[in-house]
Amino acid sequence: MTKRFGVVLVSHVEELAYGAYKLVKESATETPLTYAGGTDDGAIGSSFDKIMQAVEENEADYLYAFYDLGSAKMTLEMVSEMSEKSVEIVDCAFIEGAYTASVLINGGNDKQAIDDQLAPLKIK
Amino acid sequence: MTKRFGVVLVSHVEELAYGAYKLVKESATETPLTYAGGTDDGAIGSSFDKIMQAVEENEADYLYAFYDLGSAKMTLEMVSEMSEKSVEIVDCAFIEGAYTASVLINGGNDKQAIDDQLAPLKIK
Amino acid sequence: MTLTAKQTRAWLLNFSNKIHDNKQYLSDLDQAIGDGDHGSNMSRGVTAVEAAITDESLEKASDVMKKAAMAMVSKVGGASGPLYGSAFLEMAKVIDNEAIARVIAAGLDGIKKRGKAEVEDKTMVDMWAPVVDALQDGRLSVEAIEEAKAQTKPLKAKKGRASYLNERSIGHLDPGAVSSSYLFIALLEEVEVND
Amino acid sequence: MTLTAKQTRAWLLNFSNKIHDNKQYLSDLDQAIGDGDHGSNMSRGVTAVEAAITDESLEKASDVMKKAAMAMVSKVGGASGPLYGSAFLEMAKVIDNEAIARVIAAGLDGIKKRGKAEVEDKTMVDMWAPVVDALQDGRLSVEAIEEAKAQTKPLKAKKGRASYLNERSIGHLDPGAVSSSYLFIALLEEVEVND
Ligand SMILES: Nc1ncnc2c1ncn2[C@@H]1O[C@H](COP(=O)(O)OP(=O)(O)O)[C@@H](O)[C@H]1O
Ligand SMILES: Nc1ncnc2c1ncn2[C@@H]1O[C@H](COP(=O)(O)OP(=O)(O)O)[C@@H](O)[C@H]1O
Ligand SMILES: [Mg+2]
Ligand SMILES: [Mg+2]
Ligand SMILES: [Mg+2]
Ligand SMILES: [Mg+2]
Repeated sequence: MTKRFGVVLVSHVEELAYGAYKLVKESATETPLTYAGGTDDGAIGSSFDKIMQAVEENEADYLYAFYDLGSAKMTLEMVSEMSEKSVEIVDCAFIEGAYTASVLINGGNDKQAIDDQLAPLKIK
Repeated sequence: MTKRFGVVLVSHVEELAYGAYKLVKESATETPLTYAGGTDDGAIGSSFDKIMQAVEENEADYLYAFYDLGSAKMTLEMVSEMSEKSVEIVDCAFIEGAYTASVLINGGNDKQAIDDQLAPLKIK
Repeated sequence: MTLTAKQTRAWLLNFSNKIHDNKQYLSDLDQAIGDGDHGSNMSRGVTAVEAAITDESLEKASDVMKKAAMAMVSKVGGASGPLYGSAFLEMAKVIDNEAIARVIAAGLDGIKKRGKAEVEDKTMVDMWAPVVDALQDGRLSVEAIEEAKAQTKPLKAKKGRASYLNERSIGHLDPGAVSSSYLFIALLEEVEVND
Repeated sequence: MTLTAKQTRAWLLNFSNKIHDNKQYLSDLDQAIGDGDHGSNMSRGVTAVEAAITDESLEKASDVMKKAAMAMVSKVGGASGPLYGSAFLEMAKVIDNEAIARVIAAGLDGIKKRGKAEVEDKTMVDMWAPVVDALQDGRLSVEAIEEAKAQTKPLKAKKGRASYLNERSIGHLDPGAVSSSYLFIALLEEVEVND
């Protein structure tokens, strides 16, 4: 089944992004989930190209995007502006927000239910 | 300089814990910071022994402990009960809370300042 | 009557066998409303319990139960580790001197303190609480245990991974309650509990 | 007067050299109130800018500036990437047809939209805003740039990594404002801006 909603994880660190992916994927096995972490050369930072790839490669066309710290958000915004997809950047706790959205998407919840459960996690 | 306060990062995933460590350490170079992720055999979950080691190996004796999801908290509580150290388990956003506490400790802030800035990040 | 070290060991080894036999089933239950690892978590935990309690030099039931507690805490890897661990630790404190109903009640207290769950939160508590009641009335049976298990199905999960699902957790058995059912069925098989 | 492709290239290459020369200094400034990577971020970014704008077939200033923008966005790795990138993109839209003061003003707008910072938040804005004012008055100078840089020191950071430090950010120059100072000193060295 193709799902309308997906999740993108964006972190300054490769391992953090991948680790978050592993944690979330364990519970949300069917949620379209992609991630990007670190700069192109593996340093701490954000990569426009990696994030763009994570957005484009995600099977869904409406994406909830979670980021660790504010500077990754700005790169994510530029990707969002240049991508054909709908990318909703969510100002929630990175791990907890991504986990929540992914589990709800996995269960086939509608957008209102997803947004309602993300609301208490907004901290940025 | 030996600092009184330190931070422990506890995650269900090894890479997530290490990635969080890398992200935080970049900005908080002098904060005593240790981490534990995954089970003893590297599966997704928490390890009492790894967490205990992270607590004991941390140079500080008053530790702010951050965790990704609730089940890691329970193992962390058992470690806290069995350790000689003061371990304050913080119900904040994992990444954002750990980053905030670590940066403030790095800057030599007192406990009130740390706690004040962590308050808006409590989501669990 | 109180439990002996020998009875406690037999009880826990029987429980361990049941967990191993139902490992995939427990994980399947957890996949539906959690993260799919309850069976592998429990299997890892009870394997450690087996190794820890086989030592015949453990003379008291409390020694066996304390070893089991630490094995579960150290090796399960999921929420059920500290939960069973806390239950076994609290039971270890009273098992040498109290009747079985009080022992299981102490275990239930340990789970409630650790996980902060109440009856009807769709957790292990929903198996332990009815079992404590049945033991206190001298009428624990396989039927009572199966009934308690079935009663978790219509509940909405309020704690743990399953709580993220809200209404969608309704209609599923709670995996921790099911694994706990094996603990009590094993107890019935190894010990005369209703005397 | 408007900038040519040749002038824009010279401006950006001069800026790039200044960044490389001051890479460690920028990182040291960032270590004090951030994460210590502003110099390495900017160096990575301008290295990519050099490669992207060296192409002589880029006939218009807007072509050069757009190439620089995408290089910064793609390669810097820190907040300053999307910030300089947004500034350069907005400047590219007007650089072929507008006077320099309007061009830099467009860049400032791009930074404000991307980072939501205001004057006195201790960010890049605190360098760009005074420069825009000075250009509009036809009196941009090295002294004005150095003065704007010094003015960031007593500010408390309200945006970015430095904002986590609250009062402890006071007494430090903002690294992004310093790197921006090189952009405008380079501009003065390459272009007659006050005509
Ligand atoms: N707060 C709690 N109180 C009591 N029991 C709980 C609580 N949280 C989880 N459980 C029990 O733990 C079981 C899940 O165990 P397990 O799969 O090992 O944990 P995890 O969620 O870490 O993967 C649940 O089915 C439930 O019975
Ligand atoms: N919201 C913002 N608006 C404007 N400038 C900002 C903002 N956030 C950060 N900056 C600028 O970026 C600089 C830091 O850049 P850099 O070190 O590359 O970013 P990072 O914080 O990702 O490591 C700061 O010194 C500041 O000038
Ligand atoms: Mg589980
Ligand atoms: Mg688990
Ligand atoms: Mg920086
Ligand atoms: Mg950085």
